[in-house]
Amino acid sequence: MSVPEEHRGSLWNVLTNVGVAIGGAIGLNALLRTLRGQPEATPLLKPPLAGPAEHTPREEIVEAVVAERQHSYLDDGYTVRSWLLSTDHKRIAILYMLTITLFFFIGGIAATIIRLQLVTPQGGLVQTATYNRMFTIHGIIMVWFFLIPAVPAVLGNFLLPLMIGARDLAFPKINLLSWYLFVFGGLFTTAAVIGGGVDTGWTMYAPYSSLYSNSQVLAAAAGIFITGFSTIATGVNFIVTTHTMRAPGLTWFRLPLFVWTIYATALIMVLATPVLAITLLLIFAERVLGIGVFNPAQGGDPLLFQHLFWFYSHPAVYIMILPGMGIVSEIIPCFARKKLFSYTTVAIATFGIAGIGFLVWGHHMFVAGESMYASLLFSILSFLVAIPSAIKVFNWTATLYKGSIRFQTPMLYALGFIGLFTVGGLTGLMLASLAVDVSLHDTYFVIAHFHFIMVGGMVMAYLGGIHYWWPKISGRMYPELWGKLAALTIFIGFVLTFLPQFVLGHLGMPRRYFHYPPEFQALNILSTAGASILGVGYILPLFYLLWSLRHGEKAPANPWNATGLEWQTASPPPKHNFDATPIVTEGPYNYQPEESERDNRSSEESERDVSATPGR
Amino acid sequence: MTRKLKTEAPSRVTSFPLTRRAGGLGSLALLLACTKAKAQEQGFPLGPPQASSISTRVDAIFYTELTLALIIAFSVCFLVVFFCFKYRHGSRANRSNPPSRNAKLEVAWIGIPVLLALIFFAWAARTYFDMYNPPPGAIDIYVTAKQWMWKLQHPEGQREIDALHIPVGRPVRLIMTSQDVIHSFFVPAFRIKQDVLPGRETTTWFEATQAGKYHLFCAQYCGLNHSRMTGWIYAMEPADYERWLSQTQGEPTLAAQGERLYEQLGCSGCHGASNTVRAPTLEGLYGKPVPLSNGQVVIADDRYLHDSILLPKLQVVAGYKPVMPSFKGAISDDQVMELVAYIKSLGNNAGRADPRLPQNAVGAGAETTYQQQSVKARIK
Amino acid sequence: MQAIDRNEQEASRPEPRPRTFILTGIALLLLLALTAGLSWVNLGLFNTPVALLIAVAKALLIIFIFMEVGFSKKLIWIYAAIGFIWLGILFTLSLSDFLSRNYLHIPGK
Amino acid sequence: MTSAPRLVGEQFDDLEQQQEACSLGMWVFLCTEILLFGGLFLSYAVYRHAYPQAFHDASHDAEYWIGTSNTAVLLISSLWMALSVHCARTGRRKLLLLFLALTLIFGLAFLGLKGLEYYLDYKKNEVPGINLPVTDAFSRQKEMFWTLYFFMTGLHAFHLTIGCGLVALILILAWRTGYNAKHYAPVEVTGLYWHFIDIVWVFLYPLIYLPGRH
Ligand code: HEA
Ligand code: HEA
Ligand code: HEC
Ligand code: CUA
Ligand SMILES: [Cu+2]
Repeated sequence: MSVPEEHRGSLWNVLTNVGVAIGGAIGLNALLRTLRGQPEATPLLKPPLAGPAEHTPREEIVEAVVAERQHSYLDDGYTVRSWLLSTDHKRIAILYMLTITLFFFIGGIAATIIRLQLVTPQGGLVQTATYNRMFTIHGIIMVWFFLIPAVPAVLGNFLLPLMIGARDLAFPKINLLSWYLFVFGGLFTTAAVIGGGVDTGWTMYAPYSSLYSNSQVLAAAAGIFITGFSTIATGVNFIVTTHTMRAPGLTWFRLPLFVWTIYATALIMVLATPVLAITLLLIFAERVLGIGVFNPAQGGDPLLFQHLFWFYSHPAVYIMILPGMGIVSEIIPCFARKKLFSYTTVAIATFGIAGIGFLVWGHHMFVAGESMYASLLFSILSFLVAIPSAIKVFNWTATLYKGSIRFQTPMLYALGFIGLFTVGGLTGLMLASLAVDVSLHDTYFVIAHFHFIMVGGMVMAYLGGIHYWWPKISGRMYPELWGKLAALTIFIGFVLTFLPQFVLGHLGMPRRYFHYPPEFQALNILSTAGASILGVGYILPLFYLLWSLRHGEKAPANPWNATGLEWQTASPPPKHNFDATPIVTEGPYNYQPEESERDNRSSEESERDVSATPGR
Repeated sequence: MTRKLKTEAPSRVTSFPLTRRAGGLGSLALLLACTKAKAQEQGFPLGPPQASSISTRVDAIFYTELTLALIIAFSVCFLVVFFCFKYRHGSRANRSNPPSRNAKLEVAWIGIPVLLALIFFAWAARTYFDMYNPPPGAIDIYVTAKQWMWKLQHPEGQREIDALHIPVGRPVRLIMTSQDVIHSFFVPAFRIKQDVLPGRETTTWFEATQAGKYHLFCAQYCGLNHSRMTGWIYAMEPADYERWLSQTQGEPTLAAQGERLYEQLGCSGCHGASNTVRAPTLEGLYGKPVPLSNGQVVIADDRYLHDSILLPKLQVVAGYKPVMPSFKGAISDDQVMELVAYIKSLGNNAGRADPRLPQNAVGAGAETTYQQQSVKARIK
Repeated sequence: MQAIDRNEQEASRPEPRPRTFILTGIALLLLLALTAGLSWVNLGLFNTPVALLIAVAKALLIIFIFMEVGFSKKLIWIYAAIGFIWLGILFTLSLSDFLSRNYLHIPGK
Repeated sequence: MTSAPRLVGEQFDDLEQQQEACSLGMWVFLCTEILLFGGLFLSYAVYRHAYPQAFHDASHDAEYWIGTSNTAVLLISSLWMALSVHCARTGRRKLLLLFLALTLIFGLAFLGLKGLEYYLDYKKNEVPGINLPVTDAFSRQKEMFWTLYFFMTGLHAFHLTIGCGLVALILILAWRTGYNAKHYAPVEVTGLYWHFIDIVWVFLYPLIYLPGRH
């Protein structure tokens, strides 16, 4: 087996190589290495610009001096070793991408079992114990091993240095270490599943988790604990990189919003995750040493566990949405060819969400025995956290106004995000309303609320981002038609799955229920039907993206004609990203809708023979 | 930076539809209610029955919020789709001076949500308070949760498992505790829910308004058979309820059982009238302020009595030695409840609180608020 | 790749002298003696607040002089403060629950 | 940049940028550490508030004199550490080695005393789960104090052990290569970590040893 010349500099290599390694064919590996010839030249970028004085608006964002021939980062060694020991942020991003995709499908299989089980009120597919293990592992994997690392560790890792014009993150070795920690934590969690599973729910409330559960709580907690340190390492890295490694001229208010959101996310990671770590350590000690910090029989207070857990986990839900907002803020201006409406407010709102997000955790405890005063406080703060989100939604919408909008796949995902996030967020506000939450807490209404935000919002944003930057990552274009088809399938499947759950929740169906009263069956069947469509929708990209690695069109450096430093280097980028340090002279999103129309029109004009007056 | 980020000349953007459509809110809510009723008729209900006094108030908030959420979501979606259509690439729409700021608009779309948020916060908070603050004269039902069953006991002594019979039109207060992990008492038709904690008492209350049979769920995940920890609430017309009470083999009342225990466990040995150990009398204790040795003054409520029996060292009455033994582990949660019921039955006889209060802290006795008293007690 | 916020302050950042460190060390030990001594005196409710106040003073000395935050640029100030501010959030809001548990006479609220 | 190009990571332009990144990185990491300990301090606050008397009584049994001497030891070690950083920056290799060694010795002394203290605690039947007698509710509450005591001081000692390891490492590196005004980030970063551990102790001390004195 050999790699044809034309596919050398592609992701295809990664996959074949891993396959080869697993087969243990060291000889083939050597063969691959001997095949490494001079990689093909990637097309030249714009020639270096003469001097600052002569910049024209569209081109003055960057001065990039590009060498004649470039080695893409994918060509920097083809061995398994060259991937597993690479400190290149781009390669680490790919490693993350492969692992989280794996975890997503494991979590998805658990979701499939959940949904199949719930087709009938009395079940029958699996045992009660299995069902409890399924939703627990579904929650744990989807949250800690998929969604939290999804955008930051994959796209953030790949793009942050590119977007700020740096050669790498500040601490590349720590970056690699954090991937290993992630995998290590993942192994523990997988071991927990294989060793019999965990049945505590992802929230692991004490004293059930600390005293009563007879499942692999220790292994799962260890897995989450270790992964927590991976998250912290990533967070520290991002913060330091953003502060110290920006290209000359790239002031804070010239940063793309994706960088803002990644920075805010990193802050949350650094400030919230340690509290989860210590909480898990205490749970650990309760199980192993029999101490009783959360155990009422030993004078402990189980609500302390909940406070500590949600102090982490509520901010963590913003880890799971902010980067998605960053992606949407990149995609919408690009495909609407218009400057983002009120960039500064959106940037500040990002920090508003990250900051206020730390003040609302008690809204998960309205009926848990929290004091009335605390509930009042947390409720009003939860209402206030909606304001910065509202600002963002309205600003994205306003960005479309007077744009010149095209509907490639990334844009479809971004538009889907706006709608679904709004619904998810507004139902979050209903949950933040004290009296209403009393009846809705721990029902399917909550399930629907967070799936709308996490799946409808963040997973959509992640997929949008993957499509948007796919050309940059892989050097290939994805097939547009398939992309659109998958986006549509996912949207329809999603709504069908989770909209009925709002009704179920309002009717009173509690969550984590293996059995349920028969009157809830119709809606559950609807939801399962939706989930099967959703499952197909998620499998599609897996196939056509893989396909595109081999057969996709070669991507130019800037296929979307987008602004931003990452588009100023080759696709895929060379190992050190830029051959010369870019110099930034302008803010982001300098798109001109009219210009975009003019480009278009001038080509059509000859055929259509329409007067050149811009429309009404 | 050679150019300003801002584009001047703010142009008019379509006005935010929320304000214009406020009038539509009512009609939409009505539509929603009709759909719901219709669906209910067809055996496909979209909402749970409204069977308690609070349920209509909760639903009022819920449906108003839902309506508003729909309006907002539809407006956003409408605008997105509308802009997408109008400004699609290649359309002939006017794109001159695309705005990238508009101060007035931004203030509006920050200000209006803030206002709405505050209104709904206040409304829901008010209702929440009433959901937990029981009116006087409620029937006290003692609830013990354990994996995976509900044990309920009436003040008249009837015990039930996974079922509760209550009269319509009378407030019922639930005094709950758990023997193992956290559970949650959830009756969708009444819109009430409260976690049931081990080692602590929590309460909630409701007043059924419609006779019928309603689901009782355990809403907090509590292990293997969490989804089987369900039961039924039977709301009955008062006459039926009386009949049920008399037909059901009433065990001795909680208080009576408590009295027996009180003797058996030797409580009366210390707390009785003629005793060697100096211990406070418990007559009329319930509901009265109690000054503690650490300077605080607390009200002797259910929780206080509960704690005084299980953890006497926690709150020692001022002027007494902490000699009372802890009964934690020695007696079951049920028995604690019986003791508490007995102590409560000792009545609010007058003449009890005052002699025991340190003179300078007494002041107005029960009339003084908690805060005032604790301040006074501290000044001492 | 000259980072931007680096250049502003470089020119004349004062550096602490060894003497400063030694004096700080002595001050720390004196504070320790103070707090250790005060603990034998019954100050009623104030023993712990006073002890914590002294601890804060010690911590500030360590942060500003030993860790040289006093001689660093603003960014370091921010990051030196942010952890403590967040700790404050954790404490304030959690304790808003634990300390107000019995304010209303509704058990469980 | 030319002074020691080998020391600059590929991703950085120059030592200065690297130095700045390292020290900022450590500060950000310390934020994490603050909140890691924060969870325990919160637990302490909650239970101290719930069981004031038990905590007072239990604290009375804590080894006040060891605690106090250990505080002094750690504060002084911090002084040595601060001086180490200063010497590294000014390139005084001999003094640097001396102060680092002193830091290490004081750190180890702290750990030694801590070990002794644990031993005494054990002798006095104060280890929850092993020999602390729990008979009634009040002793349960005292147990909570001891649980938190061991957890907090244990986590602190764990950090200090890592700190000692780092100082030993720096000591070896300083021996081999030496540091100078351009290149002293490792010493500085280790110093920050060391001082942080000191700060944690500064707060543990009054909470553990002082409440029961009067
Ligand atoms: C990415 C994840 C994510 C995000 C972003 C959010 C965002 C929000 N969440 Fe959600 N939430 C979860 C994930 C998330 N949540 C999860 C996983 C749970 C369950 C955990 C468990 O128990 O297992 C949960 C549970 C949960 C609860 C507890 C429910 C219960 O168990 O009883 C509450 C209660 O207040 C809540 C509220 C909110 C609010 C107010 C927001 C806000 O941030 C939303 C803000 C957004 C908007 C409001 C939309 C945009 C605004 C407009 C279009 C303008 C109009 C606005 C106004 C009129 C004000 N969430
Ligand atoms: C990031 C987070 C995330 C994501 C992406 C998802 C995705 C999905 N979730 Fe999940 N969910 C959570 C986070 C998430 N969930 C959390 C935190 C909980 C709470 C857990 C708890 O209570 O502790 C939860 C709980 C939860 C429940 C409630 C369980 C209960 O309370 O009893 C349900 C029920 O419908 C559900 C469904 C789904 C579905 C249908 C998807 C779909 O979007 C998934 C679609 C994907 C696929 C379907 C995979 C595609 C692949 C295949 C189909 C291949 C299959 C192959 C074979 C079978 C060989 N989820
Ligand atoms: C050894 C003697 C003794 C026994 C036996 C005893 N108590 Fe007590 N009890 C006391 C003393 C002394 C106090 C006051 C000090 C305190 O609050 O701990 C007290 C306080 C109380 C209080 C709080 C009274 C107040 O005025 O606030 C309650 C309630 C109580 N006991 C109930 C009981 C019950 C119920 C039992 C039996 C199960 C019992 N006690 C057994 C000695 C005893
Ligand atoms: Cu009991 Cu769930
Ligand atoms: Cu939340």
